[in-house]
Amino acid sequence: MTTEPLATSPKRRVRNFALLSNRAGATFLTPAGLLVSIFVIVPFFWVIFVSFTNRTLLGRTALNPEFVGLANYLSLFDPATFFQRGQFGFSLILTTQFVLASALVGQALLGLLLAWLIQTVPPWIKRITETFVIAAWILPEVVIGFAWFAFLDRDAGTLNMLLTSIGLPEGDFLLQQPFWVIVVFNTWRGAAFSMMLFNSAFSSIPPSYFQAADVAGASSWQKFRDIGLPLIRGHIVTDLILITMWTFNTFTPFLLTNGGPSYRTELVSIYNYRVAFQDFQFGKGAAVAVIMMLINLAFALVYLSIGRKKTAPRT
Amino acid sequence: MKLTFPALFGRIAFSALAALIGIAFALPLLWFVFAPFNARAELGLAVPDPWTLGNFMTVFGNSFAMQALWNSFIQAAGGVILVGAAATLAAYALSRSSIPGKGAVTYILLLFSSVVSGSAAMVPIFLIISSAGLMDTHIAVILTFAGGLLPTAMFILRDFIDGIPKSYEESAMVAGASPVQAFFDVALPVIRPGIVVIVVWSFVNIWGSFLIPFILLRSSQNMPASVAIYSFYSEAGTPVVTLLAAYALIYSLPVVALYLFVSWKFGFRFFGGIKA
Amino acid sequence: VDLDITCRCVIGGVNSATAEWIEESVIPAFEAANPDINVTLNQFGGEDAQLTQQLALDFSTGAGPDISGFDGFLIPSFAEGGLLKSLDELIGEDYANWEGWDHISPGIRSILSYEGETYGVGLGTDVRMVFVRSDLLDEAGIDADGWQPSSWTDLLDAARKLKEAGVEFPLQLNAGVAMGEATTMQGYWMALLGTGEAVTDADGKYIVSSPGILDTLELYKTIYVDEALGDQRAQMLADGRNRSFANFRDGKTAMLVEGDWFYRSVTAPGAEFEVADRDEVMSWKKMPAQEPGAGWNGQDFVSISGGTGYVINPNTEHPQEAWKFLSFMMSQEQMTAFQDYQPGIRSRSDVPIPDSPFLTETSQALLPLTTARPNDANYNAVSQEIQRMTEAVVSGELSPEEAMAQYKAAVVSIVGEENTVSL
Amino acid sequence: MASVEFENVTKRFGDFTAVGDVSFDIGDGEFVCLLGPSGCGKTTSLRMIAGLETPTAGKIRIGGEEVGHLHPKDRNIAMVFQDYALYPHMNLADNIAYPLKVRGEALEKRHARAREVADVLKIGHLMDRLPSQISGGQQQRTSLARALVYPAKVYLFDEPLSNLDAKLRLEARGFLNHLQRDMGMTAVYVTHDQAEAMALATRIAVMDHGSIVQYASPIEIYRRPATTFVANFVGNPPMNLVAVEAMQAEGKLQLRAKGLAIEGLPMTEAIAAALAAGGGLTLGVRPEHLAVVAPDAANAITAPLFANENMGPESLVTIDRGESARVTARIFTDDHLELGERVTLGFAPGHVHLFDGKGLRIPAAGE
Amino acid sequence: MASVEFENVTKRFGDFTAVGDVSFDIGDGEFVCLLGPSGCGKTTSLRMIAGLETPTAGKIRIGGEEVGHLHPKDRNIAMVFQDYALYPHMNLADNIAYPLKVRGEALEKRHARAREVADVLKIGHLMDRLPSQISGGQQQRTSLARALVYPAKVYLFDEPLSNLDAKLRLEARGFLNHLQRDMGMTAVYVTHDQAEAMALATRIAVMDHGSIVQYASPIEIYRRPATTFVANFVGNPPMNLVAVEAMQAEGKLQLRAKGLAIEGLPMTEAIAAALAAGGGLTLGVRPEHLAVVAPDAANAITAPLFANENMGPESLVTIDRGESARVTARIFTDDHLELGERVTLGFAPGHVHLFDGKGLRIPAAGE
Ligand SMILES: Nc1ncnc2c1ncn2[C@@H]1O[C@H](COP(=O)(O)OP(=O)(O)OP(=O)(O)O)[C@@H](O)[C@H]1O
Ligand SMILES: Nc1ncnc2c1ncn2[C@@H]1O[C@H](COP(=O)(O)OP(=O)(O)OP(=O)(O)O)[C@@H](O)[C@H]1O
Ligand SMILES: [Mg+2]
Ligand SMILES: [Mg+2]
Repeated sequence: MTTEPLATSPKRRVRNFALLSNRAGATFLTPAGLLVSIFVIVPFFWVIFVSFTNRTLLGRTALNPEFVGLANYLSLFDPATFFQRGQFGFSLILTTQFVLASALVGQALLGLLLAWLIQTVPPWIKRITETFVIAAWILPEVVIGFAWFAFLDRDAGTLNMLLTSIGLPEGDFLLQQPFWVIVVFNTWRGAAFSMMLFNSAFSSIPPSYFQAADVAGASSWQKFRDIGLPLIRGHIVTDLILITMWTFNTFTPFLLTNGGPSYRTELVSIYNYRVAFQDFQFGKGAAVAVIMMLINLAFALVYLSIGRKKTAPRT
Repeated sequence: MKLTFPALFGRIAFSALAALIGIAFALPLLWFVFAPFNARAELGLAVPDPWTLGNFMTVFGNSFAMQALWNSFIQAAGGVILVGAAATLAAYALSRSSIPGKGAVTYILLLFSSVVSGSAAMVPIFLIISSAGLMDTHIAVILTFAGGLLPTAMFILRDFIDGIPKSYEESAMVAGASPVQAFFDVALPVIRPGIVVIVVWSFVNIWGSFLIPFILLRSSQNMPASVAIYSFYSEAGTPVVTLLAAYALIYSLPVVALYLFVSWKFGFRFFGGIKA
Repeated sequence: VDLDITCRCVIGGVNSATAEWIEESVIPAFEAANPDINVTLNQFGGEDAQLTQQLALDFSTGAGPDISGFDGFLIPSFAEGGLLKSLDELIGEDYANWEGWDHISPGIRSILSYEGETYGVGLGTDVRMVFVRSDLLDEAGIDADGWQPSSWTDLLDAARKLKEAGVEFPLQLNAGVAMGEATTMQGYWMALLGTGEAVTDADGKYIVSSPGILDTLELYKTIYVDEALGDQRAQMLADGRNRSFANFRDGKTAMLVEGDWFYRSVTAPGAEFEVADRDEVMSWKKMPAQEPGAGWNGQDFVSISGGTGYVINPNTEHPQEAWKFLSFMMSQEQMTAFQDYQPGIRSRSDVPIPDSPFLTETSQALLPLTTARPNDANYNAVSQEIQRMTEAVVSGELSPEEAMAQYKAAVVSIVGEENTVSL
Repeated sequence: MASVEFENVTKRFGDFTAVGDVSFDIGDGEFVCLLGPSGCGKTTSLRMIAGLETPTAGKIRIGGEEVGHLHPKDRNIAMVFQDYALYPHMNLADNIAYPLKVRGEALEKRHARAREVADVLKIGHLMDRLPSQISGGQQQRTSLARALVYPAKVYLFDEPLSNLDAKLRLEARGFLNHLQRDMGMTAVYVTHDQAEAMALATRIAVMDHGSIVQYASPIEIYRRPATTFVANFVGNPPMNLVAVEAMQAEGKLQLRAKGLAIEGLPMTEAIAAALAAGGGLTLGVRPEHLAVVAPDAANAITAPLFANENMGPESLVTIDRGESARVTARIFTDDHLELGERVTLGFAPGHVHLFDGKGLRIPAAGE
Repeated sequence: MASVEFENVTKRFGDFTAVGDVSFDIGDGEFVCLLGPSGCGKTTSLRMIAGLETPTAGKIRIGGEEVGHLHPKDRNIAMVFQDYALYPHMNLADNIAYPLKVRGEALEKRHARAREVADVLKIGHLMDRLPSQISGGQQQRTSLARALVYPAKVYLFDEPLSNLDAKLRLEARGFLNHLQRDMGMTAVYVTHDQAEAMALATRIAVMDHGSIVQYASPIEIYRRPATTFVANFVGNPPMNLVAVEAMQAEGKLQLRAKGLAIEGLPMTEAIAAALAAGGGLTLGVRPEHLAVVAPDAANAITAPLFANENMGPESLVTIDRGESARVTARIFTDDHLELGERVTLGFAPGHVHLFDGKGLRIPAAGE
């Protein structure tokens, strides 16, 4: 959908001859189809179904769950407690802010900036920067959780050591700005993906586009705004869809803050984990998952409609 | 090269900014350079005094944790092979055949998978695996990961394949190759960088993931490192930082090695196939 | 016959002693005695809660190990969900006639019981107390050896003195969400019992609004908000518990409420939070009630115990063999052998506590005073609300009254109005 | 070698008709060029022969056999793609030998054969390179070599020389010409370069908007273009077309337009019919049939000089009759003419082409 | 407008010298074509003027000022790229007006100006379309319009017409020709098409392997090619070059080669010197100076017919003297000749070019 060739060819081919016959295509799809059916589609419908029951893991309703209609959804949206800390509404708003700040502004924008920057810098700087950014992305999350914990430690953490050494006051980040900590953390963790994607996208633009602008007298910023950015719009949509989804579902900040202090970093994914796996209320947990999917869907539709012109489905 | 002052300044500013961001990304990892070699637990950044390999000795002595690394490897490798193969075939089919309704499939699956990746879906997955009699086997973990990662892998890979001219395979077929020959001889090598992205991505995901192996595995000889790392928690439920740091370092090496290897060997790109 | 046993224990890792004991002592001895039975130990490296999740899933599908380590307070919710069968139902006579019951006190037996039925056999229990740094007390002018606080006021006065003497966070009473059950047990319960109340009343109804709760919360407020006698940050951070241990190790905290393992393993030589010259500088005091005699059951001092044990999978194919192994493991001989791996307070009265003056003293002094958590399926959820309530107070976000009101609302929605009571 | 037949072939993409109801035959051993402007359906026609595109309607026969149901690989066809479609991961040897590989030839044999073809195309020394390591022209020749490496029933070429420079192009053209005559291969050759078509084809199919406008030998197309479109498209520079008013005087035809007056052309029945149908006539004269003549000559067009391009032995002299109506002459002289000076271009009445109001050729007397 | 000077400019890529020690001047208002085979360094030279490539050594001056330190955007240059480089996301108006936009012109003003240029190039009615919605020829003109929309010191064209079909190419060529004369713009124009260079340039720089082989007016280059390379490169089809044995007989020159004997050419000092230096002579005759003559004519070459390509008004007749030594004649006839038949091509002695053993031209008598 997003990789239309940048060439100016008017042809967008629809064929009834296909490189793969439908039969061969079906064969190719079989392994993935089976796996996805069993491990994605079936659980998906199970979740939908369970979200209408009061199934729990322990206790009386473990064995004999009852159909409760929309009760799980209503309890999530109970206006009396909705906005309280540790409740669904609070998590939801928090998560939305988190996604906007860390996925859209953080990962996507920083990724874009990095991708643009490393187009022009000397190769060795490019390689080093890339390596660290990607390291943040590929290291296992438990490990990352610890590293950050140590990084932010108030008494002897790397960050505070740095701040003091340049004469700035120390910060008690985890306690005072927990939200911004997880925003920065998630940005740090995920920027690599956007960077790599945009990097590929930029390098698929013929260099003559930029040179033509150079000769026409455009500055670096003008080139970025007028040429680079519009041409990778499709890739931006792909990127946003993926990182939004990932950020909505991310659980890693839990390792850093445990959802606290006082639920101030309890993202929906963490809330959901608590409901499903600490309180063992699967019905309610499933309802949370369904709502999250709907929100993801809404985000995806918004991105697609913004990027539509460049992303008309290629058939 | 001679440059005017503003141009030179611009270049330096760009390079400095890029380097600065790189350093900022490296800082949180700095701790790992020191902590594993420190005899005393320090959350702070401290040069170990004295340096010690004692932590590693203890970690190596934990046969459960060592076995777990191997288990992680089996599961990640198995999952990656399955995801890589199935996603490649499927994405190729979605891009190149004219199966009806293929347009929206990847989007829909992506949304489905967003639900299934949460904790709520662990129960049905557990039930499926246990009714298939696969509990506590590597294959259970491998299959489940493959299923869960496939939608995203297909989404990314299909984008990649869509960007590759069809005339490669067309010319192969006109030359007399069957669709399968064309796929293996021509298409597969060309989409390899995309597959490599998927491979690294899914390896990293499986390597670091806790919930699925934890739900599906039981015996200690099957548990992966992401679970085993919790054995470096004390009886009181708190982490033993020194050992943890040492283990984390060992635990991180394979993914870094994998990334360096593939990006050196195959390149690591999302679009555009082999540079033609 | 093959049997599987799982515990949260890993050789070289968490609860290493238990794993070693089972692997090196129990299994070889058992297999020697029963050549036709083959036992395998599954070392589980995850967290407690994670083991719970696994067991719940397994037991609900008929899978899982034949015998598993188990935390007593989970018995009710498992039993109610039909995820455990009582030993009576599962084993029958052999169970009832086991010699061990004669040596296990009803109190300890009840830890793994629910509604009169026994579901497993306890391995040991624990007690909670106030650990103190004698060296710091001495420095602050308190005669550490002779001093035994008899009321909260004593405790607070000592803390104030220590603070004046430069001890940064003299008193640690666990609070907050991050510490989980450690907040409820070592913090809230230990204070609440001192007011004469408990989490539930005699009828098993949850007390959701009472002077005792308020006093407890006021105590927290005094310690962490009003007078800064404790490390407020540690209560809120994810690694707060570690910090509290480190504070104690580093002499920043002089009084810390914890369980006996704090001495046994946390501060033991070679451990991460090893206290140098432990036996010189560290001792323990009983936790006083709010006022002498005002404590739970009219006591002057309070403590609370938890306990872990082992249960048998309700769906095991070999219940008799499993019982054979479990009872063998809990025999006097094997439990005594365990003391060599790690001395502790054992469930069997005929297992002596080896030359560990600390354990001997504490068990003698505290076991008579101690109580246990309610056997209720909802306890787990309520406990989380308790943690949340303490955090709200400790962070200064809510007043004790507001926090209690919030607690009330939450508990009502968990257990239903009819199962709560206000005093 | 085999013949190729199109029978009422139509190809639609959605609403858009890329090829509309086309019928024509290509004889066994013929070299047919599809010539036409960009987007007229040339590539599409070729791809239908190859089986890469399925006709919406109509039949295609190869060697007399209907091939609608045949997969491309079973049609025994060789094709050069417009974008080369070289496999980026194979070196030239493997690229060229690939068709032999899928035919099961042994490695050595197929490399030897590839080398042979490559040598003829002067890329034999590059066999170890990857496509990314050779120049555009070399890539194009590799693509050509891959098509010629195995015997096929029909050879399809999609603008195979478009990226070569004049010299190389000429060489390759000569090579193809020779090959066709030696091997008697059946070839369909797509190009938008009319000179190439002229030089290579036994017959040319001039296409426009998905239809074949004229299908004839090069010389026929040059001498008797069927429509103004063909007249304008074939020839370099193209035929000059001037809309004229036609009058009949004394059994003769008179043509008038700005700067132009022609008297005394023979009147035929066909011309009379065209006049009757209305819509005006169009006069066509090829640039090479024009010469600079005295200002008062008969059968001439006069206008200010717009451009005078010297091209070695010859010059292109263009005059501008206003409103972009230009007339170009191709003359073998390098007389100095001033821009803007009035120049008169004259021609022999026998070299005149006439088209009716619909742009169709009016046969000359005796045609 | 400004002059451009190259002073000992060298450009190396790694070990490879793309442009080697080149010096030449382009006068203010001149239209210079860089002509040469693929890979000879044309684009590289152009890109150095634009500042897109930095010379390894040497100086480039624009309007007398050294520009080595100037960023492309500060050189006030207009350039047409080989691949158009139109921005696919902007409509034609925005594409053409882009250079004005970055110069801070107001929207209306710049669109008005873009429209003006577009109108001249006959794409004014397409201003709302995207590049993907117009034909190749229109794209090329858009690219041209974007270069012409603002006043630049020097205009650089990199094969700007290479992708047009013959008809459009001719039109655009005429337009450029006109523009240059009207505006007196300084232009550097890269092409590998010698006809284009001939038609447009005031001077042509023929390049080969990174050096300039000849720099002169088109007619000079056509009439007096400095080397066999130039002779072979300029002219379509290229000049026939035949290695000959030279003998002196009675103060006259005799030339012999297979199927060829020429007697009685005037002997000059230059020829004598070349003979003395050894290495043999090369005889050159342009195809248009050859004609089919009787088999026994003097000053003729005889060999079997290799190809006879009819190209409308004229034919290319090629004979093959063996070992790929071919001679082509360009004749205005369509006589039927059988392939393989022996054909004799004759020429006038005055049209003969001679080159020495190193390939350098030997001036004709009186040159
Ligand atoms: N898949 C497609 N969907 C819609 N229209 C198409 C498709 N393929 C081709 N067309 C249209 O069909 C027409 C004919 O295309 P074709 O590729 O045959 O042109 P062509 O004659 O080869 O042109 P060129 O000289 O530019 O290669 C064009 O107008 C093109 O836009
Ligand atoms: N970036 C580069 N690295 C290495 N070699 C290069 C590079 N750019 C150009 N060259 C080489 O320099 C030589 C001259 O290149 P240039 O692009 O100037 O050729 P050109 O005369 O424009 O050819 P064409 O007609 O094919 O466009 C070529 O042999 C090319 O391979
Ligand atoms: Mg085409
Ligand atoms: Mg070039």
